[in-house]
Amino acid sequence: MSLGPYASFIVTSYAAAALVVVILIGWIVLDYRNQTQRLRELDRSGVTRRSGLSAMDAP
Amino acid sequence: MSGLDQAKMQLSGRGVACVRGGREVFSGLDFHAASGEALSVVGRNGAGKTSLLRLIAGLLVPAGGTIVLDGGDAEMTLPEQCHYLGHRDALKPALSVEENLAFWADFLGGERSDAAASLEAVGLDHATHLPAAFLSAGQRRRLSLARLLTIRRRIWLLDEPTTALDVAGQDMFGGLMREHLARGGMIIAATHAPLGIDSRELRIGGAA
Amino acid sequence: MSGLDQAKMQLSGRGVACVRGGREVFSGLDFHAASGEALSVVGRNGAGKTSLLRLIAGLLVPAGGTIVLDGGDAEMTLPEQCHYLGHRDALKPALSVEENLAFWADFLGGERSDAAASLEAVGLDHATHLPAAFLSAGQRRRLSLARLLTIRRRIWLLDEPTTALDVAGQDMFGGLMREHLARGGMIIAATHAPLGIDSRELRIGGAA
Amino acid sequence: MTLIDLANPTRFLALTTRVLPWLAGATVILLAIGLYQSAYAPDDYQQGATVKIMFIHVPNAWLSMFVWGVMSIASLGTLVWRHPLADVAAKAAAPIGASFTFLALLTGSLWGRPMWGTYWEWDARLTSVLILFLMYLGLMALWRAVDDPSRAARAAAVLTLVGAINLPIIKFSVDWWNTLHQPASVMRMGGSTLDKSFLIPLLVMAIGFTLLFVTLHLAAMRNEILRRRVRSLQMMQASRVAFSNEVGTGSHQENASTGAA
Amino acid sequence: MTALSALIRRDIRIALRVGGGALIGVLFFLTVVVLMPFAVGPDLALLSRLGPAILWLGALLASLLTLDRLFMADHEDGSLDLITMSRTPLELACAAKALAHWLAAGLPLIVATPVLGLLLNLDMVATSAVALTLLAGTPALTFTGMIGAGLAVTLHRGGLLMAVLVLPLSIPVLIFGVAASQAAIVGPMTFGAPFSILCALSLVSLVVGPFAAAASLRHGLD
Amino acid sequence: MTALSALIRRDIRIALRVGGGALIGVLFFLTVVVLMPFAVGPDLALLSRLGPAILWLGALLASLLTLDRLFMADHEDGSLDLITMSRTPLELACAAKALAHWLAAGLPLIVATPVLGLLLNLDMVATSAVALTLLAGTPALTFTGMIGAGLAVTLHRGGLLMAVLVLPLSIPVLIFGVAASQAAIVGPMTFGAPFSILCALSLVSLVVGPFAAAASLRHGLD
Ligand code: HEM
Ligand SMILES: Nc1ncnc2c1ncn2[C@@H]1O[C@H](COP(=O)(O)OP(=O)(O)OP(=O)(O)O)[C@@H](O)[C@H]1O
Ligand SMILES: Nc1ncnc2c1ncn2[C@@H]1O[C@H](COP(=O)(O)OP(=O)(O)OP(=O)(O)O)[C@@H](O)[C@H]1O
Ligand SMILES: [Mg+2]
Ligand SMILES: [Mg+2]
Repeated sequence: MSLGPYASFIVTSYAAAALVVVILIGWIVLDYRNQTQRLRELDRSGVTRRSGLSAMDAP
Repeated sequence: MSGLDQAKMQLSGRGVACVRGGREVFSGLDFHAASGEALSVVGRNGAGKTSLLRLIAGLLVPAGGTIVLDGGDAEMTLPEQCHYLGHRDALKPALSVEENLAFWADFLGGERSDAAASLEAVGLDHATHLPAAFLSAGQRRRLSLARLLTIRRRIWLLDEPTTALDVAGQDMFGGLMREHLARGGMIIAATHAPLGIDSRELRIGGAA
Repeated sequence: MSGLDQAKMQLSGRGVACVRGGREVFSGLDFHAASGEALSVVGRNGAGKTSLLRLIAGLLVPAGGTIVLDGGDAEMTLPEQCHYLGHRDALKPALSVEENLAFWADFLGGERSDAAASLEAVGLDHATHLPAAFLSAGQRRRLSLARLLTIRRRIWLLDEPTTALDVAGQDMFGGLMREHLARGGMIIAATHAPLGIDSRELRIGGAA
Repeated sequence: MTLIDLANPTRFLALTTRVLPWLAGATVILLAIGLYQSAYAPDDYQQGATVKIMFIHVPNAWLSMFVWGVMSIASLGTLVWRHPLADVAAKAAAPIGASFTFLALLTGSLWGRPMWGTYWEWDARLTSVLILFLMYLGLMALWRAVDDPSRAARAAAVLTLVGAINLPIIKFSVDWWNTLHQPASVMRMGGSTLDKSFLIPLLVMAIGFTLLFVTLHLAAMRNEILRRRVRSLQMMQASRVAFSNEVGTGSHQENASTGAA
Repeated sequence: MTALSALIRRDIRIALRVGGGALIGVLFFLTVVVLMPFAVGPDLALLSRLGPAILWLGALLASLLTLDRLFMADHEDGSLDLITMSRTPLELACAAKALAHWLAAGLPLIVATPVLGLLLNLDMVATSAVALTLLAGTPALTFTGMIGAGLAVTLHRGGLLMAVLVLPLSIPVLIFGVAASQAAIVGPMTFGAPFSILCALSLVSLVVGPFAAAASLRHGLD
Repeated sequence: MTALSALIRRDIRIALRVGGGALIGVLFFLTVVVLMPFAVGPDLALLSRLGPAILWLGALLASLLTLDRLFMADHEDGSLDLITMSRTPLELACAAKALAHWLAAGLPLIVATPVLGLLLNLDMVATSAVALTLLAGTPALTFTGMIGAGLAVTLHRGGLLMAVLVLPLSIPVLIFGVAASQAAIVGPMTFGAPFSILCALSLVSLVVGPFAAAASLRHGLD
C-alpha cells in the first residue's frame, strides 16, 4: 500500500480521527467513574433516593 | 360589565406542587377562594408564598396538581383575569408617572380616563409628571397600586403589597381592597404583616 | 477593640437640608443619636427617610447643614464606620450565599470566620451553598443582615430592615439589634412598622 | 423531581447497561472491516491515494449533520412533549457532534490542500460547516454556563431548532452556489455515481461511525443521568440538613410540603 | 392592536430618552466607520472596495451592542411578567418590541448611510445600493438577534455568550447583504439574486425570531 | 490589599460563571474572525493584510460588549454604595475591577491569537507581533472603557451612548496597535516607534482611567 506524495496528509487524517475518538471515549469513561464514585459517596453518607432505594442501587 | 362582576367565581387548587431550581418547595397544597373573599397566604421565609402566586398567575408551571377557576370569563385564561403585583414594580424609570400608568392601561386594556382618578386615589396626583426614577420606595408602590385601579381585573394576586407603604398608605390600601371585594373581586395576598381586612388564612409549610 | 466599643459616641446633624432632582426634600433638620441608642426615622412616603440615611452614609451630599460624629474612630470617616442596609441587597445572584458573605467580609474588613456563625444566627446555615439567585425575598434580606453581624461596625443605618422578614425573622432581628445596642452600637433606622426595640423617634416632614 | 422523572431514566439505565457491550462490539468489528477495506481500496485515477481521506471525511461530515438532526428531535421532545430523557439526549450529543464536525473540517482541509491547493477557502459548503461547528461550541458553552439543567435545556432546545435551518443549507450549498466542493455523489437522486470499490468501504465506514455515535451517545446519556442524580441527591442532602435544623429550633412541619420523606 | 402600538410607542420613547436617541446610534455607526480606515490603512481604493463590508459590519455591531438587553430590562423590573400574563400573544409582543428596536436603532443607521458613504469614498450608486440592502437586511439582524435576547433572559446571562450564540445566525444576512451591494457596484453577479435572498432571510427571520424568542421567554420565566 | 484582591477574585469568578468563562471570550473572538471573510470576501491575500486589524477589532468589540455593565451591575444591586463607603479608595477599587475585567475578558483573547492567526493566514512573525501589541494595548482599551462605564452609571445610560463616548478614546489605541503590527509584518516603519506609543497610551490610561471613573461615580451617586 503506497500512499503517494501526500502520505502525510492521509496519515494525519486517520491519526487525528483516532485521537479524537480516543479522547471522546476517555472522557466518557472517566466521567462515568467520577459520577458513580460520587454516588457511592453520597450513598455512604446515608442519602437515599425518594423511592427508598439507595443511591447506588442498580436500577 | 357590572352584571358580570356579580357572577360568583371560585378559584381552587388541588394537590398543587411546586419545584424550583430542582428543589421541591411544596406539594399537595389545596386551597380555595371565592369572589368577595380575601385569602392571605402566610408562612415562613422561603415557604413558597411568592411561588404560589406565580403559579396562579401562570408565571410558573406547577410540578403537579391543578388550579381551576370556575365562573370567570370563559373566553379568558386564568392569568388574563388576574392582576399580579410582585416585588418588582414594572415601572420604567425614564417614563413619567403618568406615562407609566398610561402604558399599562393601553397594554392591558384599561381606560386611560381612569388613570387620573387612580393616581388621586393612591395620593400621587401631585407627581404625575415626575419621572418614575425620582419616586421613593413607597411612592413606587403607590404607583403600582394605581395600576390595579386603572385596569379592572377581578382577581388580585398581591405579593407583600403593603411593603414600603406608610401608615396612611396602608389605610388607603385597606379601603381599596374592601371596595374591590365588595364589587365581587377576589384577593390572594402573600403577607407577613396583617392585611388590614378580613381574610382567610392559607398557611404554607408549617408555622412561621 | 472591646474597649473602643465602649467609648461614648455621638452623631448629630444640624440644619441638614437635602435636595434631590432639583426639588428640596427637607431642610433645617436637626437630629441626634448616641451609642447604645436607636433612632427610628419615620414620616410619610417620600418624606426623605431614605435620603437622610444616604446623607449620613455619605452617599448623598447635603445641600446645607452638617453631620458630625463625636467619639468615633478618629482615623476613619463617618461612612467608614457605618453599615448601610438599603432597599437593595448588594448580593450577586451568581455567587453562593457563602461566597457573597465571604466577599463582603474580605472587602469590608471583617472576619471570614464570623461568617458561618452569622449565617446560623440569621437562619441561613442550611443554604450556604445555594446560589443567591435561588433565595426568596426574605432569605435575601436575612443574608444582608448576616453582613451586619460578620463585619463589626458601630453605626447601623437601616432602611426598612424588616421588609420581607417573617414573624420569626423579625423577632430574630430584634434580638440582634438589642445585642448591638448593648455592645455600645448605634442604630438609625427608617421604618413604617414598629422596629421591635426601644427607640427614639425622628419625624420628617409632618405627621404621616 | 417527581417519581416519573426518575422512573423513566431508571428503565433507560437498565437498558443501556444491557445494550452497550453489544453495540461496542459491533462498532469495533465494523470499523475494523472498514479500515481494512479502505486500506486496500484502489487509488483514484484523479485523486491518487488521497481518496483514502474520503473514508474518514465523508462519514464524519454526514454524522456532523446527523447528530444535529438527533439533537433537533430531542429538542422537540424537550419543548413539546417535555420528555424527561429528551434534554439528556440533547446535552449528551453536543460534544460528540462537535467532535465529528471538527474531524470533518480537519480531514476536509487536509484533503483540500492536495486537491484544491489550499487548506481553507471561504465557500458556502465549508463556511456553513464551520458555522455548524461554532453552533455546537456555542451550545456546549451554554450547557456549561448554566447550572440548572432544566433551564439550560429549554434555551438549548430553542437554539438547536433555530440552528437546524443550517442543515439544508449545508446539504444543498453545493447545488445552490457553485463551490469548490464537489456535489453529492453518494446520496443523491437517481442513485450513486461512485465506483463500487470506493462505495462499499465508504458505506461500511459510515455505518461503523454511526454505530460509534450511538454507542458513545448512550454512554454519555448514562453519565448525564447519573450526574443529575448526584445533583438532586446533593440538593436533598442540603434540604434535609435544613429540615433537621428546623426540628432543632423547635418549629414543626405539619404540611406535606417537606417532601423529603 | 392598541396594546401592540402602546408597546411600540413606549419602547421607542424609552430608547430615545435613555439611549439618547437616534443620534447616538448614528454616532456609533460613524465611529466604527471612522475606525476602519485607521485599521486598514489610508488606501482609498481599498477603502471603497471594502465600503459596503464596513457599513454592514457597523450595522451588525450596533445591533449586537444594544440587543442583548431587549428583554432583560423588562425582565428585571417585572414588566415581562405582566406582558406574559396579558391577552396579547407573547409572540406578537416580542415582534412589537423588536420592531420598536429596529425603528429606534436600525432606521437611523440607514438614514445616515449616505453621509458615511462619502467618508468611505463610495459613489452615489454604491451608496444607494448599500442603503437599500441595509433597509432590507437590518430587520433580519434585529429579528435574529432577538432570539439571543430571549435566551439571555432564560439563562440569566448576557454579554459575550449571547453574541456567540447569535452571531452564527446573522452570518448569512451579512454574506448576502455584502454580496448584493458588491454586485450592484462591481458586478459580475446581478443585484437581484443575492438581494432577493436577503429579503427572503428577512422574511424568514420575521417569523422565526418572534416564535423562538417567545418560546424561550415562556420557558424561562420564574 | 485583601480588599482589592477579594474584589478582583469576586469579579473574575462572576465573569467566569455568568459569561460562561474564558472559553466564551475565545469563542466570541473566533466568531468575529470568522465573520470578517464574509464581509470582505474570501480573498486570502486581502485577509492576511487585514489580519491585524481584524484581530484588533475583535478585541475592541469584546471589551466594549462587556464593559458597559462594569459598574452598572454593582450600582443596580447596591454593591457600589458599600464599595463607595468602604475604606478602600474608590480609585483603587475601580482599578481592581478593571483589572479583573481585563483578566477575564482580555487575556483569553491574547492566548487565542495564535489559533486565529492561522485562520487569517498570518505567519508566525505576524501572529506574535499582533499578540504582543494586543498584550500591550488591550489594557488601554479596558482602562479607557471604564471611563465610559463610570459615565454610564452617572447618566443612567448604557449601551450605545457609552460606546460613543469610549470609542473615540480607543481610536488612538487601535491606530497604534494596528500600525505596530503592520510595521512588524510589512514595514517600512520600525516596530519600535508605534509600539512604544502604544505602551505609553496604556500607561497613561492606567492612571487616568481609574481617576476619571472614580470621579464620575462619586458625582453620580444618589
Ligand atoms: C474543510 C473542508 C471540507 C468540509 C467542511 C467538507 C464538508 C463536507 C460535508 C458536510 C459533506 C456531506 C455533504 C452531503 O452529505 O451532501 C461532505 C461530503 C463530501 N466531501 Fe467534503 N468537505 C470539505 C472538503 C472536501 C474536500 C477537499 C474534498 C475532496 C476533494 C471533499 C470531498 C467530499 C466528498 C467526495 C463528499 C461526499 C459527497 C457525497 O457523495 O454526498 N470534501 N463534505
Ligand atoms: N433619585 C432621585 N432623584 C430625584 N429625586 C428623588 C430621587 N429619589 C427620591 N427622590 C425624591 O426625594 C424625596 C424623598 O425620597 P426618599 O426616598 O428619601 O423618601 P422616603 O422617606 O424614603 O420614602 P419611602 O417611605 O417611600 O421610602 C421623594 O419625594 C422623591 O420623589
Ligand atoms: N429563581 C429561583 N430558583 C430556584 N429556587 C428559587 C427561586 N426563587 C425562589 N426559590 C426557592 O424557592 C423557595 C420558595 O421561594 P418563595 O420566593 O416562593 O418564598 P416566599 O414564601 O415568597 O418567601 P419570602 O417570605 O421570603 O418572600 C425558597 O426556598 C427559595 O430558595
Ligand atoms: Mg416572597
Ligand atoms: Mg425609603
